Amino acid sequence: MDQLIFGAEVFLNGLMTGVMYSLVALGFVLIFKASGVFNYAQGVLALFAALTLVGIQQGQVPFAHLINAAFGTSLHHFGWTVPSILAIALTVLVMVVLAFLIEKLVLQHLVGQEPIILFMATIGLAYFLEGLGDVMWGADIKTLDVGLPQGISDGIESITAGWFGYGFFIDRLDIWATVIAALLVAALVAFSQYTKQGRAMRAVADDHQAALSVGISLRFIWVMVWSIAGFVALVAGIMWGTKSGVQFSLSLIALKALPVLMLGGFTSIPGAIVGGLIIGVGEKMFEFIVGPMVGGATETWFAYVLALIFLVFRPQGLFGERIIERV
Amino acid sequence: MKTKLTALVVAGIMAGAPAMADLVVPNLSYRTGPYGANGTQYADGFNDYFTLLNERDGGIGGEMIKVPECETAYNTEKGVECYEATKDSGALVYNPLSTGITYQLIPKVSVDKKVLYTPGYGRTSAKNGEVFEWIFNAPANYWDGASVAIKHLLDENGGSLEGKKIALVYHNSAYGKEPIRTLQELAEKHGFTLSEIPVEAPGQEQGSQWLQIRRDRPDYVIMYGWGVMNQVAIQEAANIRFPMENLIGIWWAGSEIDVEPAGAGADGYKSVTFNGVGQDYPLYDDLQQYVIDPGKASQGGQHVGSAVYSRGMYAAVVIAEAIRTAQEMSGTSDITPEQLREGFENLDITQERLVEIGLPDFGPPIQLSCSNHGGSGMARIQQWDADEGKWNLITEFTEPDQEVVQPLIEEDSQAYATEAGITPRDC
Amino acid sequence: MIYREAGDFKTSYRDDSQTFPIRLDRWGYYAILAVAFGIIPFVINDYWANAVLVPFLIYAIAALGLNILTGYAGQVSLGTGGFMAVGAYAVYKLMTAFPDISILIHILLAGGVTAVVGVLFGLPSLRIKGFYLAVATLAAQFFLIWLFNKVPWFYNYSASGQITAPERTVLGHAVTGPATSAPAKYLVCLVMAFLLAWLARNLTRGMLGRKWMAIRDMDIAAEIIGVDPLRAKLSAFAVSSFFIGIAGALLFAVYLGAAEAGEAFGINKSFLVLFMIIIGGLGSIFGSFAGAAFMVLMPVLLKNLLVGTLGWPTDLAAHIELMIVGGLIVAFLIVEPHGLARLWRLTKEKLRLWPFPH
Amino acid sequence: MMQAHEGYVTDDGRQIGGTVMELKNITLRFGGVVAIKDISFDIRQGEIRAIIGPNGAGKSSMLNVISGFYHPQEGEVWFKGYRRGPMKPYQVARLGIARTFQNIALFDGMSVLDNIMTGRLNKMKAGFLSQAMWWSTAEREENENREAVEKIIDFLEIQNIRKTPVGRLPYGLKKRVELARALAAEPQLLLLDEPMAGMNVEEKEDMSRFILDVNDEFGTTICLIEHDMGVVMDLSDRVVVMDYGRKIGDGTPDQVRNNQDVIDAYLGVAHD
Repeated sequence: MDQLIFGAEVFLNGLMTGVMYSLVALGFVLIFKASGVFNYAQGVLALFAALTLVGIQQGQVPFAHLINAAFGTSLHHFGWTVPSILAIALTVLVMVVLAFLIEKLVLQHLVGQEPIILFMATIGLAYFLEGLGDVMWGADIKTLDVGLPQGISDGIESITAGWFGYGFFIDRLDIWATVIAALLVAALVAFSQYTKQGRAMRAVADDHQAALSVGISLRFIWVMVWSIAGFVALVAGIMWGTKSGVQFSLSLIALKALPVLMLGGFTSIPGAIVGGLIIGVGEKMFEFIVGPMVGGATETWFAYVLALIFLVFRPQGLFGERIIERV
Repeated sequence: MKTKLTALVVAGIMAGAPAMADLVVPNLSYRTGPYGANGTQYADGFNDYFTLLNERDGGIGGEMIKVPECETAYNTEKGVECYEATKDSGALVYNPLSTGITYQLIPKVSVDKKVLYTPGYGRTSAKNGEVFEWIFNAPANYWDGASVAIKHLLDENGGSLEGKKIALVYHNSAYGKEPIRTLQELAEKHGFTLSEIPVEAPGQEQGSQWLQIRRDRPDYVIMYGWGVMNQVAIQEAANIRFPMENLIGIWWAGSEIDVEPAGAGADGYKSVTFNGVGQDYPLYDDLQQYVIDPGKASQGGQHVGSAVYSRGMYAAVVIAEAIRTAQEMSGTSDITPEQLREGFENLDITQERLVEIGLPDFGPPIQLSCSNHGGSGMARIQQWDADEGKWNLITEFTEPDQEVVQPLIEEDSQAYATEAGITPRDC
Repeated sequence: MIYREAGDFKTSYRDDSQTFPIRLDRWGYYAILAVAFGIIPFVINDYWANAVLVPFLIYAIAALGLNILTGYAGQVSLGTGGFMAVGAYAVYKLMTAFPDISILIHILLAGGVTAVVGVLFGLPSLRIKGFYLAVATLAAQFFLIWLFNKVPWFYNYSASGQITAPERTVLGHAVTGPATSAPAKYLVCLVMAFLLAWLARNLTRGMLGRKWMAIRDMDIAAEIIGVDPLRAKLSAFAVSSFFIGIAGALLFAVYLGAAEAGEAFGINKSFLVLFMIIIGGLGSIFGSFAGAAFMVLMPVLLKNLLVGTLGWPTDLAAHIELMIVGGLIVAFLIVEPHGLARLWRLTKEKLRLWPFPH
Repeated sequence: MMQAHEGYVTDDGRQIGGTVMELKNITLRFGGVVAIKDISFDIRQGEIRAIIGPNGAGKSSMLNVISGFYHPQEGEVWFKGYRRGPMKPYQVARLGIARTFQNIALFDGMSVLDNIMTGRLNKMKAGFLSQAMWWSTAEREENENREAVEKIIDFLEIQNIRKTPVGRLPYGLKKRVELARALAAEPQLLLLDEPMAGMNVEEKEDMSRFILDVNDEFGTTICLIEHDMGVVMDLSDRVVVMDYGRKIGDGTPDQVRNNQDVIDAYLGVAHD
């Protein structure tokens, strides 16, 4: 009986973690759908966005270390702090500029290349951005606080304690993440359904050639999609950064999103969400039930193995259509 | 064209080695990668103490100390490259601050005859100088740390841990697995139950682990973490309202950056340490005067006085003392690694000596010998005060339970000797 | 017009299908071999062996292996690190269990063990394609590392989970363990790299290689003209893993001497080797070597330039190094997506016409 | 049991042998869509057999059934006197059936020579070790097969592009290379999927000549799909006409040409 109650708690926490995974996977899906690019740099984008946000918030001098090394100065901070909302807005602006530069300097020159080449280019991009983030804002661990609450939710604990005699642990940050992720998805759907740009984006996703022929600017769409992905990365960066501080390992959350993509498909937004939830619940439950028997720490590989087994039986993923091969 | 390019490449690769200098103490540091934030502070402390000696005293015994830095990114292959690039420049001693790199270097330094100094990390059984001739890990090692933590808990519980539940949350790597055997032995001796909870590196996500702790309700949690694992663990512990004073980290889980992200939630968190904290030591006045004010501090001196900075500085202090001892013993100021090894084996840092250095009670007394390369293993407990934003030392230096630790060291070093075909020296 | 094929007539199909059909190439190749076997072993020191040449040769073997799978057979893999770990742990178990058998045999056997594991993880490739397969191979990466970290049998129950290579000799010279001399390390790796490159060349120029490339270029058409996709893909996984396993065994036993699964064979290894074959050139044996040389040498060069020559702080240099590596990869893909091998071929084609442009 | 067919003599005097392949009551469905409905016909030794019909008639599906890529839900496929069970495509290839594709399916990353050499993969038996070491068997086999391939290269007049990567070739030449690859297999039955699609008149003439020469010189049995009526009628000995997945005519070009159903289908009477 106890195990059942504990299991339920693990299940709920798995769902919450799943939302966090979905958030990262969403950025991948957006870019893949619109430009066919499997953007490995999505994780680093989240790190870069979070670094920028903290840097702006705390009034850090960008490239201070480089400037100090070159000119012998000792710059650190401007001495002001920027309110969270404004800092977030400025970070979004930076991400848009970044998207523009990526399109201008990288993607534009790789039009028509094979997907694997584009994928490799984004790995190169990931390295570059990682270095850039460090040079701009320094490599020390930064505390990110935009006012999101953290810690156990007392309400849920006392309610569940009343029901089962054991209070469930739910992190308030996870609840917020779920709400924000839901809002984000709703906003994205609304954007792609009801705005001209959104419809153009969907048109490009469906058929590049056709979209071009009706006069949609592919370059504009790409900048827009990368900007949106940058924004999603910022949201993911805020959530994960609040949890663990902003530091190098934040970029590794990309690895958590990959099995989600396999499961949900590279092109499906509902797939990213459902896939994330399945992975989140699956790995927590596996760790809970099987983990103790095999010595734990199964979460690094379980998601991948789950996705692998799933794909062997259903190669098109959760939401993909059945593939009919032709010659 | 092709030959020119080849020549350029060859020249570029060779350019790494610094010119022959006085006393060379390479700093194999890491300021990038997953552990860069910790590595930076340590490297700064290490650099700054030698800078101070050079600026204030003109080096040690009249010989300037050169500290060429080489970035390893906590990566063993880069560590090997750094070692090879620096070893022919007259390097005396290495301190790579990475258990992985240490394991690479242990066999190499024995052949190349270089000293490897790994305070508080590396291979624990290297304490046995009969087997590990060139390795030193004073003042304390991982097993000492585990034992001191348990001693502290014994003190808190009136000398008995009978029936208590203790969980070990560890970095699932060579480093994190080190204390398991010791804690198992101690559990048997003191009658507590031990549960082992691994966290896969880097440890960004520990939801499952801390949910498990919340379910199992252990009385105490001991943590062997490094890098982001520490911040996340402390945050998660705060999230589940685990009593912070019952969470004890090893020294590598005891820096400001580990606790600061959790804010007030981290108040009361404890960690083992073998070096002093804060800047209330006379040495810091000299440091300010000779290093920081003239702008000679490593990285602009942003981390001066932090726990990990202090540990890096402390490592430099011990090395400097060993160099001094070696100079006195050999009667020459320009010592060789062999002479430095002798210096280490005859190292005797007393409390009086620490006062002279300007670091009273900063570390335990260290007295090494041919067979004892690890010192007394004494360590103390520090506790985080979130309001003040500083660590407070809450116990005196405590001896580990050598009855438990020493046989393990014997056993492990003998196993290594057999595997590597080493005949232990007679001491 | 020194470099040319005109006047270099082939009178048999045998001559026509040799590895270096152009005489000057053949001479260049023999010259390089002569230097590599005849001169370098006598002048090499520890720094050159450990920082440059030994890692270069070992990664070249790994790159050859991945190139067979990805470049020739078209199956993208991100599990290279995990398979290298299999090779490393296999050779460790073998050399500690059978100390009397030659280490060279153990290294080859380690390759064989890895080939079996590779086939096992290659099975899903029959159903899963493209990026999905690439991500699926990460399952191998993470699972294998976890396994080696978790099961004490693999590391002979040592306290820390580290594995350390004991000393083993070949013809009286130590090739593993701390007493190994730089020339011995270098020669073991060189002989392995040479033999395996020769093997790779033979396999890829014959019918097996054509089957792989057919699967890569158009798997359905390949099946209809008679290629059994199961056997073609699995043989590619097996051969590739054999190479990668040997690379892993050498990396651990000869180069590093001690290793820990997660640290030495993590996901970064997989990416590193993938970079090598992309930069060197997919489907090219020369490219595997060129890519390995590039990725091993460039960081060393940059570090020496920025820290050694310009005197920058190491962390700034390391961060800028990341930016330069990333930037170079992107620039490379933009300028020449087919890698150094294609660049080399284009240069040769120009040379062939020189000094008459048409 | 398969019916024994007597051979016949064509107008130009070639002796046609017995039945090589027989399809009996083939029905193929994709989900609810019926692509082929109850079709039977045979192909005889040494003849050029054509399948024609308007777009969407099910010709390509028919060819895919013959080459084993699609498995019909109903009906039997007999080849050289044996009923063919459900086989993988590569197993069918081993029986001696080779084909070309409507949308060229060459291996773009390989040279012309290598592409054609793949056609001989069932002729080469050298084991893995022999290939890895390039021992005598592997090398001898490679050279022998190279000789065979060179004959085909000469025959199709593509000597000068031997070492060119296929991706760089113009369309017409690619079609020719694909034919060469299929011929290299020395097939018992050669399937050509719209061999002249997208070609200009000159290229079509060349291709027709090659097809006739192949049939003539190697005695290869050929089954081809084509929607260019004129060419087909000149080339083939017998013609199957399909429309909407059904067979509406079968016979010599003259017989088919005068078949009322065929005329309707092609003139579109029945459809409008």
